[in-house]
Amino acid sequence: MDKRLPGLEEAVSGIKDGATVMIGGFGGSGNPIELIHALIDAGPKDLTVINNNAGNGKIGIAAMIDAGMVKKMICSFPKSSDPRAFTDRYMAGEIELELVPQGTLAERIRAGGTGIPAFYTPASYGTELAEGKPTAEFDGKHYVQERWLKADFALIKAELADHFGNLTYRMAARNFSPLMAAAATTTIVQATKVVEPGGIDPEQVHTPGIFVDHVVEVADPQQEEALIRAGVEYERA
Amino acid sequence: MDKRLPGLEEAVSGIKDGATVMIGGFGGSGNPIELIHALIDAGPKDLTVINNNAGNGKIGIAAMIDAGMVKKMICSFPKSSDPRAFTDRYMAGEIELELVPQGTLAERIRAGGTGIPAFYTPASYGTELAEGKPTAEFDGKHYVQERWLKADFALIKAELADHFGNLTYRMAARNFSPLMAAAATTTIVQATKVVEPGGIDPEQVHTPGIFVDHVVEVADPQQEEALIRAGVEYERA
Amino acid sequence: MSELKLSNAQIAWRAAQDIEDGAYVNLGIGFPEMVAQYTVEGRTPVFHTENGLLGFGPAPEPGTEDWDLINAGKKAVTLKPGASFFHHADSFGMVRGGHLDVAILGALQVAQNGDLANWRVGNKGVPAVGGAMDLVHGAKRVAVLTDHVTKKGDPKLVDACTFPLTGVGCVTRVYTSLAVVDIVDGHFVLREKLAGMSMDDLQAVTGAPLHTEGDVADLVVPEL
Amino acid sequence: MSELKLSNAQIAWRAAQDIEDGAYVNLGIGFPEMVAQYTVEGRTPVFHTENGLLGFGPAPEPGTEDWDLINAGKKAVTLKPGASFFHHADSFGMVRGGHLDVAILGALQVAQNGDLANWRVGNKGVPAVGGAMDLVHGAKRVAVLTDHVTKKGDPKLVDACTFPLTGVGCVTRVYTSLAVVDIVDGHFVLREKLAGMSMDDLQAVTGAPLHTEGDVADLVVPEL
Repeated sequence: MDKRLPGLEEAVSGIKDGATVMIGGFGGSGNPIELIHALIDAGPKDLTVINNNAGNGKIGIAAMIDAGMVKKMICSFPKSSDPRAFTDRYMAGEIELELVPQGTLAERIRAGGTGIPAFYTPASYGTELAEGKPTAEFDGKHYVQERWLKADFALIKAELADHFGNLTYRMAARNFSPLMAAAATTTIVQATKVVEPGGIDPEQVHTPGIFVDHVVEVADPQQEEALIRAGVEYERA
Repeated sequence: MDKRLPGLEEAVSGIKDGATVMIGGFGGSGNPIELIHALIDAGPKDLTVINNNAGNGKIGIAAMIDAGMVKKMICSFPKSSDPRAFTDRYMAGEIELELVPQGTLAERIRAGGTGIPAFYTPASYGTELAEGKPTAEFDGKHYVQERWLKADFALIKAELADHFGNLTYRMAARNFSPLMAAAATTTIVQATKVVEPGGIDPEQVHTPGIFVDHVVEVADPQQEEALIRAGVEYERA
Repeated sequence: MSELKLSNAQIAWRAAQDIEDGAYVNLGIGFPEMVAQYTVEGRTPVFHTENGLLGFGPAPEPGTEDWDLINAGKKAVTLKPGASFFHHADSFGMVRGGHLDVAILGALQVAQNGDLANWRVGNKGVPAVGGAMDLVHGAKRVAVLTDHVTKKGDPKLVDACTFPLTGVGCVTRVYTSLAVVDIVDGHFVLREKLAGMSMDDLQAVTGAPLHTEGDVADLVVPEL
Repeated sequence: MSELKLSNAQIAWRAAQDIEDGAYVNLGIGFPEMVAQYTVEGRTPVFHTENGLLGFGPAPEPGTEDWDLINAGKKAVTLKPGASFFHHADSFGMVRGGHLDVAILGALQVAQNGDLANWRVGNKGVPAVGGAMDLVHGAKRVAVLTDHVTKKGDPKLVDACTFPLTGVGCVTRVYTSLAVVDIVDGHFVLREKLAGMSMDDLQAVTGAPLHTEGDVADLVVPEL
């Protein structure tokens, strides 16, 4: 068993029009920039993208939106230091938004990966984001029923990967990635370093390989925040 | 902030009659034998104990049962290589049993620690263990609604702890412990080694200290399985 | 011909032939654990155990056990390169979340609609369920290993289970001492049977109709 | 007297006085982040950020930022000894599960029943909620920092919120530019007010009755 692929192009080639794609990261930390840009080059359309945010500047998810690939965003915070890409499309009615409280977003993805079709949370009870959702009372407190969230693909940035797809993440770049890796049918990982099985201490694996399908080494990955500050713009190759 | 206590006696002294106590471990792996024996010495009664199993031989949870301290067990598998202690009391009608499928037990405890009052699982649907529980259909499949499980105390065995209560576990001794640490009001840890804050890599913490209240160093902990095989019997000091 | 049947080892061997390279597999306590011994040469399945470990290997030499490194049956195991540890909720998340390719369990009874009874015979004694009710949901294939009949000769493949259920409509394939049977749309579909056994003889020891779809292959296993 | 009011720094200082040694604290993006600067000497609160980090410290020197080490506001932070990283579901499990001692947020309006509105003013523009709707549930104390009135002079402590709600009945204490007010059983209970301000003046800029329980202390803060 060897989940390595030689390049980014092969890694994203299965993502077709209409797919739902989870993309790891919170702001710039954990954003798989190289996988996203490879996906822009591949050019599938009508994608539903799930990420905490909705892109920043003219790279990454923002560049996907600018390229007209994104039909819908599911996120908690579609704002950033330079939110123009999403804001323009949204105000023009050209992109759908499903706004989800951040903790609920995380838990819905966790539920998707762990076979829990629905759960109850106090978050959003009594607010407009709970409208139309079932509610229930437990021990005198009110809760909203939320459904699992799954995806066809997840694009994940890891620090270490082994051939079996076991992963570790760097610092706070972990964020949504372990949850998304489990909630997607096909999970595609870019790792800064790929090692032999046994190269990661079994007690220190953050995402077991069972959740991972493809691994590509990207030895010197770009950091979204650094690119934004440098004013970088990505355009399809 | 320093969560260390000098000894086991102080660590368990707050556990009073009628308390609900989660005890980490799966079979012998992760069983906090020293904390359990200290609790036997302290001698509170009418306890509800939550563990995957219901004791083995004449030590640990089995010795608690023999000492008449346990009113009720919540577990998935009250059998073991020497299940006499639980079996005798159960057949005599002297101990209650709430039998929970193992994955549901884990998820109920996880829900207790993470503020999810109820969730749906396919496990046990259509079986006698689902009798009386609400059910629901999602996407054409049937599920059982399960409630969170919390406790007054958790007794946990860790490998490393720091002064703030950050923990790591040794191999498969991890099992239920991270979940129970989060689901109990007061979490009491015995650790093989206690280090200064900074002595555990932040990326490798298995249980963040926010879930831990007290830490006691037990430098050379006993292993339930080894004690069982040696025929050891624990009696109150 | 009624004396002719596969040993447990041979049933386990047959089940092992269907496990693909790289498959994630959970083997139930006891009889199903034997499947690991017959892993097909050149394939590397990854074994999962409910207590929080992926990628374990065979039992260690006696005397070298580490009792923090055990499987769901509380037996000592070893680690293979690429193993990982995780907590119990993550472990059953793998099960429930559909990440296992195969779960293989024992059975008291399997009904033609896929219902499984394997956790208790009646209401006596101490009940214990473990992870069985979770394991029957989520894996892409839920297979059962079993003698075709009980020691008394009663069918274990039945019209409807009479013992307490472990799960509803969950079994996809049954490997028995006489046959390989799939569950398809509420029916038993016979895929393989021992060459020396007639359809009538097999049906006579089966508690519900055996359907066929195309050819029924010979169930051929090595001496073990 | 109506010119007299605390600066944001002074409100943050006052809130910091109530944070116990060893408390686990989440500070909302923006104004609430200032509370960390006024940590009381000798106390070591542990700061939580939703994106999966406990135990972070102040911003690093400019030019030394590591953008994998950020807080919920996407600002670079540093690590203190005893820090830990975890994923987003575990992070919000800490919040929802009642493990934080204090969550401190900003507010557009707080109602006397504890309802909070702090995420959007109306229906225009791009809505963004982040973690606010999660953070208001679960912490043992949910405190708000706010000017006592809007820039136009309208009360921010109100009878009932008119802006879209963030959470229902969730706020336990409000630190304003004029007072410290608790929410008790559906009422505002005044605990402290600026010495130079009369009860009548304070009530006049508050949108619902201010109750008292025993003495009202002087709200005293240092020059900052």
